[in-house]
Amino acid sequence: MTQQAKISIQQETFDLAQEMQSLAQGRADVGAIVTFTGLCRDENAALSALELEHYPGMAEEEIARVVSQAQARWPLLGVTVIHRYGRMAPGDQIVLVITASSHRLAAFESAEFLMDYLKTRAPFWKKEHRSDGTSGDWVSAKDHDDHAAARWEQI
Amino acid sequence: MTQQAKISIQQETFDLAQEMQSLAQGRADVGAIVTFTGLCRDENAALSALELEHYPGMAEEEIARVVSQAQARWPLLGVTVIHRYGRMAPGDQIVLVITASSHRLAAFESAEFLMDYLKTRAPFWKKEHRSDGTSGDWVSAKDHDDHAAARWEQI
Amino acid sequence: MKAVYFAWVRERIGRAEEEITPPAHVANVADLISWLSEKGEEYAYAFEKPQVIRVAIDRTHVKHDTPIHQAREIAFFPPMTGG
Amino acid sequence: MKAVYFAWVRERIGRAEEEITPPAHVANVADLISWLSEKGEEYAYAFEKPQVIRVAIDRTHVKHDTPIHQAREIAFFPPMTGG
Repeated sequence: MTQQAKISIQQETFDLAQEMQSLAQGRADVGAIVTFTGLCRDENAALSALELEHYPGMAEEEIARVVSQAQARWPLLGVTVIHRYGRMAPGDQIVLVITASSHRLAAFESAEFLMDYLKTRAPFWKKEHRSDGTSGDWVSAKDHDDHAAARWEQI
Repeated sequence: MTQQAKISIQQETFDLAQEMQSLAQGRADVGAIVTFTGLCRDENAALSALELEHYPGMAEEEIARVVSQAQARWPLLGVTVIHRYGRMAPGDQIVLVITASSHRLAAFESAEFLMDYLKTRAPFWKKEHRSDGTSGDWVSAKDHDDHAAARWEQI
Repeated sequence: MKAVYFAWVRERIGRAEEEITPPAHVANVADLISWLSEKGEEYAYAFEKPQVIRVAIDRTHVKHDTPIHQAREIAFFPPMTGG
Repeated sequence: MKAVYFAWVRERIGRAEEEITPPAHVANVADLISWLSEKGEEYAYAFEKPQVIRVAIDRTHVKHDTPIHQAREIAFFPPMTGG
Protein backbone atom coordinates (compact mmCIF):
# COMPACT_ATOMS: atom_id res chain seq x y z
CA MET A 1 0.00 0.00 0.00
CA THR A 2 1.44 3.34 -1.06
CA GLN A 3 1.32 5.77 1.85
CA GLN A 4 1.20 8.94 -0.16
CA ALA A 5 0.54 12.25 1.57
CA LYS A 6 0.61 15.90 0.64
CA ILE A 7 0.57 18.53 3.37
CA SER A 8 0.61 22.23 2.65
CA ILE A 9 0.26 25.30 4.86
CA GLN A 10 -0.22 28.20 2.50
CA GLN A 11 -1.58 31.69 2.11
CA GLU A 12 -3.03 31.27 -1.39
CA THR A 13 -6.27 29.39 -2.06
CA PHE A 14 -6.43 25.84 -3.43
CA ASP A 15 -8.06 24.07 -6.35
CA LEU A 16 -9.97 20.99 -5.24
CA ALA A 17 -10.27 19.55 -8.75
CA GLN A 18 -6.52 19.79 -9.29
CA GLU A 19 -5.73 18.24 -5.91
CA MET A 20 -8.10 15.33 -6.58
CA GLN A 21 -6.59 14.76 -9.97
CA SER A 22 -3.03 14.62 -8.69
CA LEU A 23 -4.17 12.14 -6.04
CA ALA A 24 -6.14 9.71 -8.19
CA GLN A 25 -5.23 10.16 -11.83
CA GLY A 26 -4.07 7.07 -13.66
CA ARG A 27 -4.89 4.79 -10.74
CA ALA A 28 -7.38 1.93 -10.81
CA ASP A 29 -6.99 0.88 -7.16
CA VAL A 30 -8.84 3.86 -5.70
CA GLY A 31 -12.55 3.14 -5.26
CA ALA A 32 -13.58 6.00 -2.98
CA ILE A 33 -12.48 9.60 -2.54
CA VAL A 34 -13.85 11.83 0.20
CA THR A 35 -13.14 15.54 0.30
CA PHE A 36 -13.86 18.07 3.02
CA THR A 37 -13.75 21.78 2.28
CA GLY A 38 -14.04 24.25 5.14
CA LEU A 39 -15.22 27.72 4.19
CA CYS A 40 -15.24 31.14 5.85
CA ARG A 41 -18.84 31.44 7.00
CA ASP A 42 -20.82 34.57 7.77
CA GLU A 43 -24.43 33.84 8.62
CA ASN A 44 -25.43 37.26 9.86
CA ALA A 45 -23.53 39.46 7.41
CA ALA A 46 -21.58 40.76 10.43
CA LEU A 47 -18.17 39.53 9.35
CA SER A 48 -15.86 41.32 6.94
CA ALA A 49 -13.01 38.84 7.25
CA LEU A 50 -11.39 36.09 9.27
CA GLU A 51 -7.70 36.39 10.12
CA LEU A 52 -6.01 32.98 10.42
CA GLU A 53 -2.87 33.01 12.56
CA HIS A 54 -0.68 29.93 12.72
CA TYR A 55 2.50 28.62 14.31
CA PRO A 56 4.86 28.19 11.35
CA GLY A 57 6.77 24.95 11.47
CA MET A 58 4.63 23.37 14.17
CA ALA A 59 1.51 23.55 11.96
CA GLU A 60 3.16 21.35 9.31
CA GLU A 61 4.66 18.99 11.87
CA GLU A 62 1.45 18.56 13.85
CA ILE A 63 -0.61 17.92 10.72
CA ALA A 64 2.01 15.39 9.58
CA ARG A 65 1.61 13.59 12.92
CA VAL A 66 -2.17 13.51 12.54
CA VAL A 67 -1.86 12.24 8.94
CA SER A 68 0.50 9.46 10.10
CA GLN A 69 -2.05 8.38 12.68
CA ALA A 70 -4.76 8.24 10.02
CA GLN A 71 -2.49 6.22 7.72
CA ALA A 72 -1.74 3.77 10.52
CA ARG A 73 -5.43 3.35 11.27
CA TRP A 74 -7.01 3.12 7.80
CA PRO A 75 -5.76 1.58 4.52
CA LEU A 76 -5.37 4.88 2.70
CA LEU A 77 -4.12 5.16 -0.88
CA GLY A 78 -3.68 8.92 -0.67
CA VAL A 79 -4.12 11.86 1.70
CA THR A 80 -4.01 15.59 1.04
CA VAL A 81 -4.31 18.29 3.69
CA ILE A 82 -4.14 21.97 2.81
CA HIS A 83 -4.66 24.64 5.48
CA ARG A 84 -4.54 28.33 4.65
CA TYR A 85 -3.44 31.23 6.84
CA GLY A 86 -3.90 34.97 6.50
CA ARG A 87 -7.04 36.96 5.77
CA MET A 88 -10.15 35.25 4.36
CA ALA A 89 -13.38 36.85 3.18
CA PRO A 90 -16.78 35.17 3.73
CA GLY A 91 -17.17 32.37 1.20
CA ASP A 92 -13.40 31.80 0.90
CA GLN A 93 -11.95 28.32 1.27
CA ILE A 94 -9.91 27.74 4.46
CA VAL A 95 -9.10 24.05 4.68
CA LEU A 96 -9.13 21.01 2.41
CA VAL A 97 -8.84 17.35 3.35
CA ILE A 98 -8.88 14.58 0.75
CA THR A 99 -8.70 10.87 1.52
CA ALA A 100 -8.58 8.06 -1.03
CA SER A 101 -9.08 4.38 -0.32
CA SER A 102 -10.34 1.19 -1.94
CA HIS A 103 -13.54 1.38 0.05
CA ARG A 104 -15.79 4.15 1.17
CA LEU A 105 -15.84 3.55 4.92
CA ALA A 106 -12.08 4.08 5.27
CA ALA A 107 -12.24 7.23 3.14
CA PHE A 108 -15.15 8.69 5.15
CA GLU A 109 -13.84 7.80 8.60
CA SER A 110 -10.29 8.98 7.97
CA ALA A 111 -11.47 12.32 6.54
CA GLU A 112 -13.65 12.89 9.60
CA PHE A 113 -10.81 11.85 11.92
CA LEU A 114 -8.41 14.24 10.18
CA MET A 115 -10.84 17.16 10.48
CA ASP A 116 -11.61 16.44 14.14
CA TYR A 117 -7.89 16.34 14.94
CA LEU A 118 -7.02 19.37 12.82
CA LYS A 119 -9.64 21.36 14.72
CA THR A 120 -8.23 20.48 18.12
CA ARG A 121 -4.49 19.94 17.51
CA ALA A 122 -3.29 22.01 14.56
CA PRO A 123 -1.90 25.36 15.81
CA PHE A 124 -4.23 27.79 14.02
CA TRP A 125 -6.33 30.58 15.53
CA LYS A 126 -9.14 32.59 13.97
CA LYS A 127 -9.83 36.24 14.68
CA GLU A 128 -12.96 37.97 13.42
CA HIS A 129 -12.98 41.34 11.72
CA ARG A 130 -16.46 42.83 11.80
CA SER A 131 -18.16 44.55 8.89
CA ASP A 132 -18.99 47.56 11.10
CA GLY A 133 -15.25 48.24 11.24
CA THR A 134 -14.74 47.22 14.86
CA SER A 135 -12.18 44.61 15.67
CA GLY A 136 -13.91 41.36 16.50
CA ASP A 137 -12.99 38.64 18.94
CA TRP A 138 -10.78 35.64 18.72
CA VAL A 139 -13.00 32.69 17.91
CA SER A 140 -13.48 30.50 20.97
CA ALA A 141 -12.64 26.82 20.88
CA LYS A 142 -15.73 24.68 21.11
CA ASP A 143 -16.27 21.87 23.58
CA HIS A 144 -18.03 19.86 20.91
CA ASP A 145 -14.84 19.88 18.86
CA ASP A 146 -12.98 18.32 21.78
CA HIS A 147 -15.75 15.75 22.10
CA ALA A 148 -15.62 15.06 18.37
CA ALA A 149 -11.89 14.38 18.61
CA ALA A 150 -12.27 12.34 21.80
CA ARG A 151 -14.63 9.84 20.21
CA TRP A 152 -11.74 8.45 18.12
CA GLU A 153 -9.93 7.46 21.33
CA GLN A 154 -12.71 5.10 22.33
CA ILE A 155 -13.10 3.11 19.12
CA MET B 1 -33.10 26.95 5.43
CA THR B 2 -33.01 26.45 1.66
CA GLN B 3 -33.57 22.78 0.87
CA GLN B 4 -31.76 22.73 -2.43
CA ALA B 5 -31.13 19.41 -4.16
CA LYS B 6 -29.86 18.27 -7.52
CA ILE B 7 -30.34 14.66 -8.59
CA SER B 8 -29.12 13.33 -11.90
CA ILE B 9 -29.00 9.84 -13.38
CA GLN B 10 -26.82 10.13 -16.44
CA GLN B 11 -24.58 8.28 -18.85
CA GLU B 12 -21.92 10.96 -19.23
CA THR B 13 -19.31 11.66 -16.57
CA PHE B 14 -19.49 14.59 -14.14
CA ASP B 15 -17.26 17.47 -13.11
CA LEU B 16 -16.87 17.69 -9.34
CA ALA B 17 -15.47 21.23 -9.40
CA GLN B 18 -18.40 22.50 -11.44
CA GLU B 19 -20.94 20.76 -9.21
CA MET B 20 -19.35 22.21 -6.09
CA GLN B 21 -19.32 25.66 -7.58
CA SER B 22 -23.00 25.59 -8.51
CA LEU B 23 -23.78 24.45 -4.97
CA ALA B 24 -21.76 26.97 -2.99
CA GLN B 25 -20.86 29.93 -5.15
CA GLY B 26 -21.85 33.33 -3.83
CA ARG B 27 -23.00 31.92 -0.50
CA ALA B 28 -21.56 32.84 2.87
CA ASP B 29 -23.74 30.53 4.98
CA VAL B 30 -22.00 27.30 3.92
CA GLY B 31 -19.19 26.36 6.30
CA ALA B 32 -18.56 22.77 5.28
CA ILE B 33 -18.78 20.82 2.04
CA VAL B 34 -18.21 17.07 1.90
CA THR B 35 -17.93 15.22 -1.40
CA PHE B 36 -17.85 11.50 -2.08
CA THR B 37 -16.67 10.19 -5.44
CA GLY B 38 -17.03 6.49 -6.21
CA LEU B 39 -14.72 5.16 -8.90
CA CYS B 40 -14.55 2.03 -11.03
CA ARG B 41 -11.88 0.01 -9.26
CA ASP B 42 -9.71 -2.77 -10.64
CA GLU B 43 -7.15 -3.98 -8.15
CA ASN B 44 -5.96 -7.07 -10.03
CA ALA B 45 -5.98 -5.72 -13.60
CA ALA B 46 -8.63 -8.37 -14.34
CA LEU B 47 -11.42 -5.97 -15.23
CA SER B 48 -11.92 -4.35 -18.61
CA ALA B 49 -15.15 -2.58 -17.72
CA LEU B 50 -18.13 -2.38 -15.39
CA GLU B 51 -21.61 -2.27 -16.91
CA LEU B 52 -24.06 -0.30 -14.77
CA GLU B 53 -27.70 -1.24 -15.33
CA HIS B 54 -30.44 0.82 -13.71
CA TYR B 55 -34.22 1.03 -13.42
CA PRO B 56 -35.06 4.27 -15.24
CA GLY B 57 -37.59 6.35 -13.38
CA MET B 58 -37.32 4.43 -10.14
CA ALA B 59 -33.63 5.33 -9.76
CA GLU B 60 -34.45 9.06 -9.72
CA GLU B 61 -37.47 8.59 -7.46
CA GLU B 62 -35.67 6.37 -4.95
CA ILE B 63 -32.68 8.73 -4.73
CA ALA B 64 -35.09 11.66 -4.26
CA ARG B 65 -36.65 9.78 -1.33
CA VAL B 66 -33.24 9.16 0.23
CA VAL B 67 -32.27 12.82 -0.26
CA SER B 68 -35.51 13.93 1.43
CA GLN B 69 -34.72 11.73 4.40
CA ALA B 70 -31.25 13.28 4.66
CA GLN B 71 -32.73 16.79 4.43
CA ALA B 72 -35.22 15.98 7.18
CA ARG B 73 -32.46 14.66 9.40
CA TRP B 74 -29.65 17.18 8.95
CA PRO B 75 -29.69 20.97 8.40
CA LEU B 76 -28.41 20.83 4.83
CA LEU B 77 -27.85 23.90 2.68
CA GLY B 78 -27.36 21.88 -0.48
CA VAL B 79 -27.26 18.31 -1.75
CA THR B 80 -26.10 16.94 -5.11
CA VAL B 81 -26.33 13.28 -6.15
CA ILE B 82 -25.16 12.11 -9.57
CA HIS B 83 -25.19 8.43 -10.48
CA ARG B 84 -24.01 7.21 -13.85
CA TYR B 85 -25.17 4.18 -15.83
CA GLY B 86 -23.67 2.40 -18.82
CA ARG B 87 -20.13 1.15 -19.36
CA MET B 88 -17.27 2.39 -17.17
CA ALA B 89 -13.55 1.68 -17.50
CA PRO B 90 -11.27 1.24 -14.45
CA GLY B 91 -10.55 4.67 -12.99
CA ASP B 92 -13.82 6.17 -14.28
CA GLN B 93 -16.12 8.06 -11.94
CA ILE B 94 -19.42 6.29 -11.11
CA VAL B 95 -21.16 8.25 -8.38
CA LEU B 96 -20.92 11.67 -6.77
CA VAL B 97 -22.50 12.89 -3.54
CA ILE B 98 -22.04 16.45 -2.27
CA THR B 99 -23.47 17.80 0.96
CA ALA B 100 -23.19 21.37 2.21
CA SER B 101 -24.01 22.59 5.69
CA SER B 102 -23.05 25.25 8.21
CA HIS B 103 -21.10 22.72 10.21
CA ARG B 104 -18.93 19.78 9.37
CA LEU B 105 -20.67 17.04 11.33
CA ALA B 106 -23.93 17.44 9.39
CA ALA B 107 -22.05 17.48 6.08
CA PHE B 108 -20.05 14.34 6.93
CA GLU B 109 -22.91 12.34 8.42
CA SER B 110 -25.40 13.13 5.68
CA ALA B 111 -22.90 12.25 2.91
CA GLU B 112 -22.21 8.92 4.58
CA PHE B 113 -25.93 8.28 5.09
CA LEU B 114 -26.64 9.08 1.43
CA MET B 115 -23.94 6.69 0.21
CA ASP B 116 -25.06 3.89 2.55
CA TYR B 117 -28.64 4.24 1.33
CA LEU B 118 -27.70 4.61 -2.33
CA LYS B 119 -25.75 1.35 -2.08
CA THR B 120 -28.67 -0.60 -0.66
CA ARG B 121 -31.79 1.15 -2.07
CA ALA B 122 -31.00 2.78 -5.43
CA PRO B 123 -31.89 0.37 -8.27
CA PHE B 124 -28.49 -0.04 -9.93
CA TRP B 125 -26.63 -3.27 -10.70
CA LYS B 126 -23.02 -3.77 -11.71
CA LYS B 127 -21.80 -6.43 -14.11
CA GLU B 128 -18.11 -7.12 -14.65
CA HIS B 129 -16.50 -7.48 -18.05
CA ARG B 130 -13.14 -9.22 -17.72
CA SER B 131 -9.98 -8.19 -19.48
CA ASP B 132 -9.46 -11.79 -20.74
CA GLY B 133 -12.58 -11.29 -22.87
CA THR B 134 -14.85 -13.56 -20.86
CA SER B 135 -18.08 -12.19 -19.53
CA GLY B 136 -17.78 -11.65 -15.80
CA ASP B 137 -20.33 -11.97 -13.04
CA TRP B 138 -22.90 -9.64 -11.66
CA VAL B 139 -21.37 -8.02 -8.61
CA SER B 140 -22.85 -9.48 -5.43
CA ALA B 141 -24.45 -7.27 -2.83
CA LYS B 142 -22.43 -7.13 0.36
CA ASP B 143 -23.74 -7.81 3.83
CA HIS B 144 -21.57 -5.04 5.19
CA ASP B 145 -23.44 -2.56 2.98
CA ASP B 146 -26.71 -3.64 4.59
CA HIS B 147 -25.10 -3.28 8.00
CA ALA B 148 -23.76 0.15 7.07
CA ALA B 149 -27.27 1.25 6.09
CA ALA B 150 -28.86 -0.37 9.16
CA ARG B 151 -26.75 1.64 11.59
CA TRP B 152 -28.69 4.79 10.66
CA GLU B 153 -31.90 3.17 11.91
CA GLN B 154 -30.50 2.89 15.42
CA ILE B 155 -29.32 6.43 15.96
CA MET C 1 -50.02 -5.57 -15.13
CA LYS C 2 -46.54 -5.02 -16.48
CA ALA C 3 -43.67 -7.11 -15.11
CA VAL C 4 -40.13 -5.77 -15.50
CA TYR C 5 -36.89 -7.61 -14.82
CA PHE C 6 -33.37 -6.35 -14.15
CA ALA C 7 -29.79 -7.65 -13.97
CA TRP C 8 -29.49 -11.46 -13.69
CA VAL C 9 -33.24 -11.86 -13.21
CA ARG C 10 -33.66 -10.29 -16.67
CA GLU C 11 -30.83 -12.40 -18.11
CA ARG C 12 -32.23 -15.66 -16.75
CA ILE C 13 -35.79 -14.97 -17.90
CA GLY C 14 -34.50 -13.76 -21.23
CA ARG C 15 -36.64 -10.67 -21.47
CA ALA C 16 -36.74 -7.19 -19.91
CA GLU C 17 -40.52 -6.83 -19.56
CA GLU C 18 -43.86 -8.41 -20.39
CA GLU C 19 -47.56 -8.11 -19.67
CA ILE C 20 -48.79 -10.63 -17.12
CA THR C 21 -52.31 -11.48 -15.98
CA PRO C 22 -52.10 -13.49 -12.77
CA PRO C 23 -55.30 -15.24 -11.59
CA ALA C 24 -57.28 -13.81 -8.69
CA HIS C 25 -55.81 -16.15 -6.04
CA VAL C 26 -52.37 -14.56 -6.59
CA ALA C 27 -52.76 -11.96 -3.86
CA ASN C 28 -49.31 -10.77 -2.84
CA VAL C 29 -45.73 -10.55 -4.08
CA ALA C 30 -44.79 -13.99 -2.75
CA ASP C 31 -47.78 -15.56 -4.53
CA LEU C 32 -46.78 -13.81 -7.74
CA ILE C 33 -43.20 -15.10 -7.54
CA SER C 34 -44.52 -18.67 -7.06
CA TRP C 35 -46.91 -18.27 -9.96
CA LEU C 36 -44.18 -16.84 -12.24
CA SER C 37 -41.80 -19.66 -11.26
CA GLU C 38 -44.19 -22.11 -12.89
CA LYS C 39 -44.28 -20.32 -16.22
CA GLY C 40 -41.22 -22.21 -17.44
CA GLU C 41 -37.65 -23.30 -16.75
CA GLU C 42 -36.23 -19.83 -17.27
CA TYR C 43 -38.62 -18.42 -14.64
CA ALA C 44 -37.91 -21.30 -12.27
CA TYR C 45 -34.18 -20.53 -12.64
CA ALA C 46 -34.62 -16.77 -12.11
CA PHE C 47 -36.75 -17.29 -8.99
CA GLU C 48 -34.97 -20.40 -7.62
CA LYS C 49 -34.14 -18.50 -4.43
CA PRO C 50 -37.22 -16.32 -3.88
CA GLN C 51 -35.82 -14.85 -0.67
CA VAL C 52 -33.04 -12.98 -2.53
CA ILE C 53 -35.40 -11.39 -5.05
CA ARG C 54 -36.16 -7.71 -4.45
CA VAL C 55 -39.46 -6.30 -5.69
CA ALA C 56 -40.78 -2.83 -6.47
CA ILE C 57 -44.40 -1.99 -7.15
CA ASP C 58 -44.89 1.17 -9.18
CA ARG C 59 -41.26 2.12 -8.53
CA THR C 60 -41.36 1.73 -4.74
CA HIS C 61 -39.59 -1.04 -2.82
CA VAL C 62 -42.04 -3.50 -1.27
CA LYS C 63 -41.83 -6.65 0.85
CA HIS C 64 -42.96 -10.08 -0.27
CA ASP C 65 -46.18 -9.89 1.75
CA THR C 66 -47.36 -6.73 -0.03
CA PRO C 67 -50.69 -7.10 -1.90
CA ILE C 68 -50.39 -6.72 -5.67
CA HIS C 69 -53.97 -6.04 -6.72
CA GLN C 70 -53.41 -2.32 -7.35
CA ALA C 71 -50.03 -2.69 -9.09
CA ARG C 72 -49.57 -1.35 -12.59
CA GLU C 73 -45.84 -2.10 -12.86
CA ILE C 74 -44.07 -4.72 -10.78
CA ALA C 75 -40.29 -5.08 -10.95
CA PHE C 76 -38.09 -8.04 -9.95
CA PHE C 77 -34.36 -7.72 -9.42
CA PRO C 78 -31.38 -8.87 -7.34
CA PRO C 79 -30.10 -6.86 -4.37
CA MET C 80 -28.79 -3.51 -5.59
CA THR C 81 -25.07 -2.98 -6.18
CA GLY C 82 -24.89 0.66 -7.24
CA GLY C 83 -23.00 3.49 -5.61
CA MET D 1 15.15 29.44 25.97
CA LYS D 2 12.90 31.14 23.46
CA ALA D 3 9.29 31.86 24.44
CA VAL D 4 6.75 32.38 21.64
CA TYR D 5 3.18 33.60 21.97
CA PHE D 6 0.18 33.29 19.67
CA ALA D 7 -3.32 34.75 19.23
CA TRP D 8 -4.69 36.56 22.28
CA VAL D 9 -1.76 35.44 24.45
CA ARG D 10 0.50 37.33 22.02
CA GLU D 11 -1.85 40.33 21.93
CA ARG D 12 -2.09 40.55 25.73
CA ILE D 13 1.66 40.24 26.29
CA GLY D 14 2.32 42.65 23.45
CA ARG D 15 5.07 40.67 21.80
CA ALA D 16 5.38 37.56 19.62
CA GLU D 17 8.58 36.13 21.11
CA GLU D 18 11.39 36.78 23.54
CA GLU D 19 14.34 35.10 25.19
CA ILE D 20 13.63 34.03 28.77
CA THR D 21 15.94 32.66 31.44
CA PRO D 22 13.86 31.15 34.22
CA PRO D 23 15.65 30.31 37.49
CA ALA D 24 16.47 26.67 38.33
CA HIS D 25 13.44 26.12 40.60
CA VAL D 26 11.13 26.61 37.59
CA ALA D 27 10.95 22.93 36.69
CA ASN D 28 7.84 22.35 34.62
CA VAL D 29 5.35 24.16 32.38
CA ALA D 30 3.06 25.11 35.28
CA ASP D 31 6.01 26.61 37.16
CA LEU D 32 7.00 28.58 34.09
CA ILE D 33 3.50 29.99 33.64
CA SER D 34 3.49 31.14 37.30
CA TRP D 35 6.93 32.68 36.91
CA LEU D 36 5.95 34.47 33.67
CA SER D 37 2.73 35.78 35.30
CA GLU D 38 4.86 37.75 37.70
CA LYS D 39 6.85 39.51 35.01
CA GLY D 40 4.26 42.27 34.74
CA GLU D 41 0.60 43.20 34.32
CA GLU D 42 0.49 42.16 30.67
CA TYR D 43 1.77 38.69 31.58
CA ALA D 44 -0.62 38.42 34.52
CA TYR D 45 -3.46 39.27 32.11
CA ALA D 46 -2.33 36.75 29.45
CA PHE D 47 -2.00 33.97 32.01
CA GLU D 48 -4.94 34.91 34.28
CA LYS D 49 -6.55 31.52 33.59
CA PRO D 50 -3.55 29.18 33.39
CA GLN D 51 -5.77 26.14 32.82
CA VAL D 52 -6.89 27.37 29.37
CA ILE D 53 -3.34 28.00 28.15
CA ARG D 54 -1.98 25.39 25.71
CA VAL D 55 1.76 24.83 25.53
CA ALA D 56 4.13 23.30 23.01
CA ILE D 57 7.78 22.50 23.64
CA ASP D 58 9.89 22.41 20.51
CA ARG D 59 6.71 22.29 18.39
CA THR D 60 5.06 19.38 20.22
CA HIS D 61 1.98 19.72 22.43
CA VAL D 62 2.78 19.12 26.10
CA LYS D 63 0.86 19.09 29.38
CA HIS D 64 1.43 21.51 32.24
CA ASP D 65 3.36 18.95 34.27
CA THR D 66 5.98 18.44 31.54
CA PRO D 67 9.57 19.32 32.59
CA ILE D 68 11.06 22.24 30.69
CA HIS D 69 14.78 21.84 31.30
CA GLN D 70 15.51 20.54 27.77
CA ALA D 71 13.28 23.01 25.94
CA ARG D 72 14.77 25.28 23.30
CA GLU D 73 11.47 26.84 22.18
CA ILE D 74 8.36 26.97 24.32
CA ALA D 75 5.09 28.27 22.90
CA PHE D 76 1.99 29.57 24.71
CA PHE D 77 -1.38 29.90 23.02
CA PRO D 78 -5.16 29.59 23.47
CA PRO D 79 -7.03 26.42 22.40
CA MET D 80 -6.75 25.99 18.64
CA THR D 81 -9.56 27.15 16.36
CA GLY D 82 -8.33 26.15 12.91
CA GLY D 83 -9.93 23.83 10.41
